[in-house]
Amino acid sequence: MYMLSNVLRNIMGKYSTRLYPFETRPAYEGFRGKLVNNIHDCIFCKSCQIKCPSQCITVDPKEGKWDCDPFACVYCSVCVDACPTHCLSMENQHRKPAPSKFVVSLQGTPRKSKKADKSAEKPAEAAAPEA
Amino acid sequence: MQSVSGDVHPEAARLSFVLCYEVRMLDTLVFGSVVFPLLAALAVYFVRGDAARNIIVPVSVAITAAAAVGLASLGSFSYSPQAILGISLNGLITVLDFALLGFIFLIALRMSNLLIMGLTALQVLGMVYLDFFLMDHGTQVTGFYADSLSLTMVLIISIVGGLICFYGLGYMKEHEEHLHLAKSRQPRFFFFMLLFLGAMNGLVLANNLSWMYFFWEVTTLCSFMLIGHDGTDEAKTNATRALWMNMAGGVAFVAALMFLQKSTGTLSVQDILAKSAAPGMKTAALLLPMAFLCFAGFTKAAQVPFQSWLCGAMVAPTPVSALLHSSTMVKAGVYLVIRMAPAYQGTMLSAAVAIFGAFTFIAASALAVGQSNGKKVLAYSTIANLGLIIACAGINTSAAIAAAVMLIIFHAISKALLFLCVGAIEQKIGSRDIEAMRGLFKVMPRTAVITVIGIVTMMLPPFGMLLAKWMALESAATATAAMPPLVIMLALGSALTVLFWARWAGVMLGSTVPGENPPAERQPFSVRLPLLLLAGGAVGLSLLSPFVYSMLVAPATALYAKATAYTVTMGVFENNAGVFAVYPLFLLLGVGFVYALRAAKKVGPEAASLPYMGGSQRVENGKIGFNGPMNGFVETAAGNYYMESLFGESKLSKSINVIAIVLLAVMLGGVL
Amino acid sequence: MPTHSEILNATPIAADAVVAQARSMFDQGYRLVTMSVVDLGDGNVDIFYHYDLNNEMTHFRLTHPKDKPVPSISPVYFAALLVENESRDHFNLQFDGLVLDFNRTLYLDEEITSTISAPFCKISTIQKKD
Amino acid sequence: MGLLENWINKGRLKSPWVVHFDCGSCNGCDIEVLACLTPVFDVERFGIINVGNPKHADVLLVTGTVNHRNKKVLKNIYDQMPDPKAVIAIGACGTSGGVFRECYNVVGGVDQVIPVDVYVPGCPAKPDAIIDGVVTALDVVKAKLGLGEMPKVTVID
Amino acid sequence: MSRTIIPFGPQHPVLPEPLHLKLVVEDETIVEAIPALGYVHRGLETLASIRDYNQMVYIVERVCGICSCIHAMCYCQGLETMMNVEVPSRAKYLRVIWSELHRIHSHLLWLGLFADGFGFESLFMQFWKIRERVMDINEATAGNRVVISVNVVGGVRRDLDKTQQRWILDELDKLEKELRQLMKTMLDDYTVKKRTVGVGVLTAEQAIQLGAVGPTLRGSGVAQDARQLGYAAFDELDFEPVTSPEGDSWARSKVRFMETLQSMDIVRQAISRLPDTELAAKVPGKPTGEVVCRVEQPRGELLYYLKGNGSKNMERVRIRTPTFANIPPLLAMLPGAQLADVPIAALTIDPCISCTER
Amino acid sequence: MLTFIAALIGLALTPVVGGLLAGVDRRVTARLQSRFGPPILQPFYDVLKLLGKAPMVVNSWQVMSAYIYVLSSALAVLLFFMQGDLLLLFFVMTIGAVFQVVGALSVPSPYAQVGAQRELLQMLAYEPLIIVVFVGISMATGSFKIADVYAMEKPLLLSMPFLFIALGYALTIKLRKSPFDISACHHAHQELVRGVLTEYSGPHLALLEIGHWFDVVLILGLCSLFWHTSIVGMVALLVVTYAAEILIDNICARMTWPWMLKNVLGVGLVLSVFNLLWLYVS
Ligand code: NFV
Ligand code: SF4
Ligand code: SF4
Ligand code: SF4
Repeated sequence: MYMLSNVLRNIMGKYSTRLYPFETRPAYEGFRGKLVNNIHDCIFCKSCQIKCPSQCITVDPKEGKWDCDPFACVYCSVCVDACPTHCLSMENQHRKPAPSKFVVSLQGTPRKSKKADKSAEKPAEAAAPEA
Repeated sequence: MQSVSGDVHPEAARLSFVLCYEVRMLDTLVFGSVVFPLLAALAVYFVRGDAARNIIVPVSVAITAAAAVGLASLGSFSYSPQAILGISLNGLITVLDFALLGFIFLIALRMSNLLIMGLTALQVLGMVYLDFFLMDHGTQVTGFYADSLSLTMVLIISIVGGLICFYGLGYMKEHEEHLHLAKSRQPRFFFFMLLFLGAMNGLVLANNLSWMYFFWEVTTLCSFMLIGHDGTDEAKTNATRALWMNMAGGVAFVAALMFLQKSTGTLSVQDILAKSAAPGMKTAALLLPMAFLCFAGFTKAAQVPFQSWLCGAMVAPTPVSALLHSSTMVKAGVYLVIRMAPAYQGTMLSAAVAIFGAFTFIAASALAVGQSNGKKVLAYSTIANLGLIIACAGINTSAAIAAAVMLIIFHAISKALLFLCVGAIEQKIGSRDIEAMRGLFKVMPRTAVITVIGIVTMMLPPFGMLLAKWMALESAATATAAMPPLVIMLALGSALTVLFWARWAGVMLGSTVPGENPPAERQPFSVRLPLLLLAGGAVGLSLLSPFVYSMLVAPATALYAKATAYTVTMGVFENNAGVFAVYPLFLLLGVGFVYALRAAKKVGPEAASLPYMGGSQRVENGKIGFNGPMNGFVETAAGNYYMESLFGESKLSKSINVIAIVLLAVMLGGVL
Repeated sequence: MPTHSEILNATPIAADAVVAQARSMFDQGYRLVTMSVVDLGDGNVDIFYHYDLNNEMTHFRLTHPKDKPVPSISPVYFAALLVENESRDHFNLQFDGLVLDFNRTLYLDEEITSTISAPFCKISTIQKKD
Repeated sequence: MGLLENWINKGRLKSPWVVHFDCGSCNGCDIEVLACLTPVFDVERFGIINVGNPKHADVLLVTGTVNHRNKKVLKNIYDQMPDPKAVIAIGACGTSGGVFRECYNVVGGVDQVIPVDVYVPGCPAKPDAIIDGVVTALDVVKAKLGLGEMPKVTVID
Repeated sequence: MSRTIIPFGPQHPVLPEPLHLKLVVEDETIVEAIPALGYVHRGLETLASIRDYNQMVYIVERVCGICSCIHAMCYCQGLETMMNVEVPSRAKYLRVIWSELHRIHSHLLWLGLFADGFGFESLFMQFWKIRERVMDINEATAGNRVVISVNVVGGVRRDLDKTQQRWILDELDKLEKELRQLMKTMLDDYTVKKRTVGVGVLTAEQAIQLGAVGPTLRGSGVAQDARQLGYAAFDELDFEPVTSPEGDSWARSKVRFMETLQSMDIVRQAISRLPDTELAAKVPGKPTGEVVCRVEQPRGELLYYLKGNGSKNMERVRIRTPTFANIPPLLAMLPGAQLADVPIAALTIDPCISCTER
Repeated sequence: MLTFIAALIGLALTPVVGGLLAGVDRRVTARLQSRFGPPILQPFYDVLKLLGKAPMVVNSWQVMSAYIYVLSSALAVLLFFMQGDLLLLFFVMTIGAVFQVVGALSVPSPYAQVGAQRELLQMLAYEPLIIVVFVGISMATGSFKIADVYAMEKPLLLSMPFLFIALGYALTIKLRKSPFDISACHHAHQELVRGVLTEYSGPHLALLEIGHWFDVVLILGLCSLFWHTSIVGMVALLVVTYAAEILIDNICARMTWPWMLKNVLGVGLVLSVFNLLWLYVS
């Protein structure tokens, strides 16, 4: 019977539901959401690949490719901390669900190439649904 | 050789105008009902051989049944055969009485059972006192008297009982094959079965209480013989128990005879009832013998605390149980109580009988809940229903009596059906345990469905049993005395009955893949026919319940009260207290049922799925189960709740017996 | 002084003393914290028995060949049942007198036990097949 | 008939009953799924209830990695759901095996055993993400019923 | 007597987790309960051989999402002992704060599940409603709601600034108020007591013999709590183990309820004493040697056995989780219980299968 | 004839009312729990969706039982609207209850089986109460006919308050609300999954749901008999009763069947006897 006062208080007051996705609450500053790589600044040093506990990043310095499997990533931000150039960062929004899996594959300019900032300015996107 | 006396009842008076040949007809029919079965019994006993028996039994039960139908179509009568072959019947019966008691005494002597010897001796003494000191042999007592009540009984006994005997042919053959007997004991078996029918017919037709007493004792003897038929130790003990309990009832009967003779000067039922109707007559002098008669009825109807004999009777071959439960023996008990009901109408005795019956109803229902043995469930349910009948007799209004008679009719059919079903099942699967009947549909589809039909007719509307129960409850609600406890007991009791019936019906229907039918089953004709007939009867007669009511039941209640209990228009029962629409219900439920069946048929095997087992369901060797510890296959099992700690026989019986004894004492004491 | 974290200092114990030791710990009111098994790589395993009384831990070390049955302490400490079965799964050890032997099915299914003899024995064995 | 069908379709989109199976999850995603049912997120707004029984469910929420023992259970549960049905794999583990995908006893993501309609990334996936996942699943169902288009995959936005 | 054999799980609405029991009941009394495990077994301890010791922090966090932070903490403390690292004291206090927040959310979660176990849905909802405050704190301060990944070997990765501290205190005050409103319902309500009192009784002696830990042990009146060992900053904080002598389900729920309040108090103490130092110390070299390390999880004492071999991969990481220790007591509680009490008895050890099987 | 047509209309409206009641119930429950809650029409969406699902059954008896359950519940409601006999109505209702059990028992699923056993025990608990309440009504009005209740001048509640409470017990059990959601409950969070309903799915589950709506309306209809004299009073009584049910559901734990038997039969019957005696004497 002790619950009575509680439920009555609930029905008198406003519900505590956040009406997501119709209303969204401003995100917390430090939330570890979607991992993004500003591929311009990436030097393909492989630190992220080496430190990643989930081993979901593959860096190919020769090709200038940085691949990350967002469905294996555990959003721990170790890579972010490890990145010497701070090109990796995390948005404070979670990654949205998708009807199929893919690998985020970014094409940057390989480090050795002198014309680094000329060719691949824009990140190429490739949706490669897994077999 | 016969006379028709018209001094008892206007109904009967009409009969005095009947033509002579009709009288002869009557003569023949009574003979056919009472004496013929005895002759047939002798015939089966002496003409040995399966072939002969297979002819004699069907023919004689058919004749008995025909006689019963004939009697019923004649309507009420009263009739007094004076002598057979020049021997006065009264005298003959007196002699036979002593012979019978002597025989029982001998049996007791052989078993050196002091209790039975004592009880028998008491009866002998009582009869001696009655016959040689009390009885004024000059007064004429009409021997037989029949009204709708007795005729209904005769019909049930002869038809249902006859079917059971017929079923016995096939059953006993297999039964004896199981037992590997060197010498068939079937002649003895059928001797007593047929004798039983005759005695029962005699009992319900008798107007002279001392005749009734004779038949009463014959049924006691028959039941003793039949219960002990298999000769095992258990059978013997149980037979003995049945004997002493019924003998105790016999003592009460004799006591009642003495008191009645003393206080009213007659042993004619009709006279006594007529006398009791006069104002101021319901004094202790009349009520005491009535109480004794009720007591006798209770023992025979296996009311608490005498329930154990009937349960013990389960050791006998199934036809015996069926016979005892549905159409004979126990029905004799309630018949007597109902028969005498007008004599104690409106007295405290009546209220006490009602309470006692209601208590038996709830107690036996509770005991049935604790049973997994199918036959025992049936037994307790019988006791419970008899309790309900007795409660109705105690309520003693015309509606209540109507309820009681309806109960007798429909219970007899459904219960006989259920017993025969259990018998057939037991012979096939080797167990009478409800748990063993799980999924019986896969093995014996037809019998399973018939059993379920039997159960459903026992507990659900629009079938006759429920109509009767409805009448009972409504009349209980309008009862004048002791209403609240009565109603609560009936309410609880009927909830308990639903409990044990529903779970039984449920387990039988076990799983089959949707759309797939199990293989047809084979059964001897003598087993299948009674099953089909009784199942058809249980349903069909329910459908005809308005006719049953107006043709059999209403006239029977007319004897008890002036007011008619119910008016029946277009299959709708109605009185001040309520309405029960039999036909509309039958129609709607019937249509719905057919539709439901069709819908069920439509769902095909493609919709089949295994039961939910937390995701680990697995099938191995056709068994359904789940993947258990160590990756082992675990077959699931389920058991009904018998709640031994609440409803167990050993737990409950003691307190039930104590309460029952107290109630009985109050009942007997209250009269004085 | 009990500590939360200690460099392991375990008393060596012989195989035949394990059960007796367990019994005496049981009688002294010790709680069996757990057992730990380490594959030493030389055909032996280290089995540690960790006991606790009022937050103070006592450890025993049994160095035992992998293929020989280890005496089970589950008859003494029922709680050892799970650990021993787990070690059976992981190291393919045998236990003598285990009260309820899951026979290497506590955690693992056919698929594993048939392809990897003992998942915790060698680092290389855990490399997945596909 | 057309009207009834419309209604039924409406019902399908407005009453996705879910059954949740923890398929070797670390509980992180599990409790987030549970949290979705509780006042702050309250997915009953969308008609979602956790029926806990595959036979009643329309949507199977799977959290965690599939291992050799529970893959059979997963399959069993999926098989016991009457059509039409949808599967949502939740968390890194459910979608791909997550950090555990190299363990000896791990089979991988849910899609190794049953077809998956929606993948919800995260470790654990936030309740918000799970709600998004259900909404996406409804879009998928809608598309399958021919009432709408398949939701698009955005790799980078 | 007729027996019913019931598979309890692996997928089952009462427990979100795949605990699987084969129950044999008569009427509704349990006569036999045999567990089946392995539905969550991943074998993550072996990952130590292919992940380095730093990466293992994030992997042991994922032993279990409910007690993840404390797993990481225990693992880190073990390594710190092995490698002889002195952790800065601010880090120690922060570890206390986050681990106690974890305890609060774990206990609230359990209280809710427990309420659901005896069919008290609205109570379940309330506990989970107020639990969201802790989740918000986690999300705001550590960057994730559940698996917060704040521990590293040598210290912590995140700091709490002054505004955050004040906000946490505020939230905790609100939380405490709301929690206290539910106290009477949880501990005194007639229907609740009917379902919990006398269910799953475990005497103190049995509890020790069967190796029970945590609230399961303390609910039987044994005052043992690994926080008494003084890891992190617990040696500088005031608290007493919460116990209750009855040993039944009610006692265990009381212990957890009180512990939730106690944890809030500890967080407050820790915040008020938060020293100003570095967040993490440098960790030199590679781990070598054998260490045994214990901490108090929400469900009880957790033990790590670590063996390093001088390489970046650990030779052996062995985790003995509290539920693993509490399962034998559960098995002892079940026989004789009623079927309806199975969820209650099972829940009172606060089973965490993913911890158990790793 | 007129009553018959009116009754048919009533019968057709019953599922609508039942579904709306369920919707309101869910919404109010949500608010009591501080949740936003589902749309009021949610139960209809649920049932429509279920109707559109592929059938999945273990055997055919289940299907038959589901149909008979709905049929008898509807029939009972029809009898109510036709102002028929209370006891008869009760018996007809029993058909449904029994077939629900039979359907569950015919499946080799331990959850359904145990659920069926518990359902039977629940029937054991509420059936006597309902019968006794009806007897009480018949004592007050002189008959079991509903029509005669309407002929009364004073509301029944005044003379049978305790029997109304007893009926409240029955209502709680029938509604499957805490503390009596023992054999099955709305959400499967119990040891029996969903008890008797476990093995039903899709369209057949929808049927059972509709049948349940009939049952709920019927029992509320019975409650309404206690204040038949004015519409306002009747509505007020029903609102209060239903609100009380929802509240009780939200402030109680689920109890066990032994407790239920003891309490419902103990307390309920004592209350009823008391009230019956009161009626009997006056
Ligand atoms: N058992 C366990 Fe844990 C805790 N507390 C830990 O080691 O929850 Ni998942
Ligand atoms: S966030 Fe963690 S798991 Fe994801 S890519 Fe970075 S390091 Fe790897
Ligand atoms: S650590 Fe940063 S710079 Fe280095 S490869 Fe990764 S993303 Fe590029
Ligand atoms: S995705 Fe992360 S949180 Fe979810 S189950 Fe896997 S490890 Fe746990």
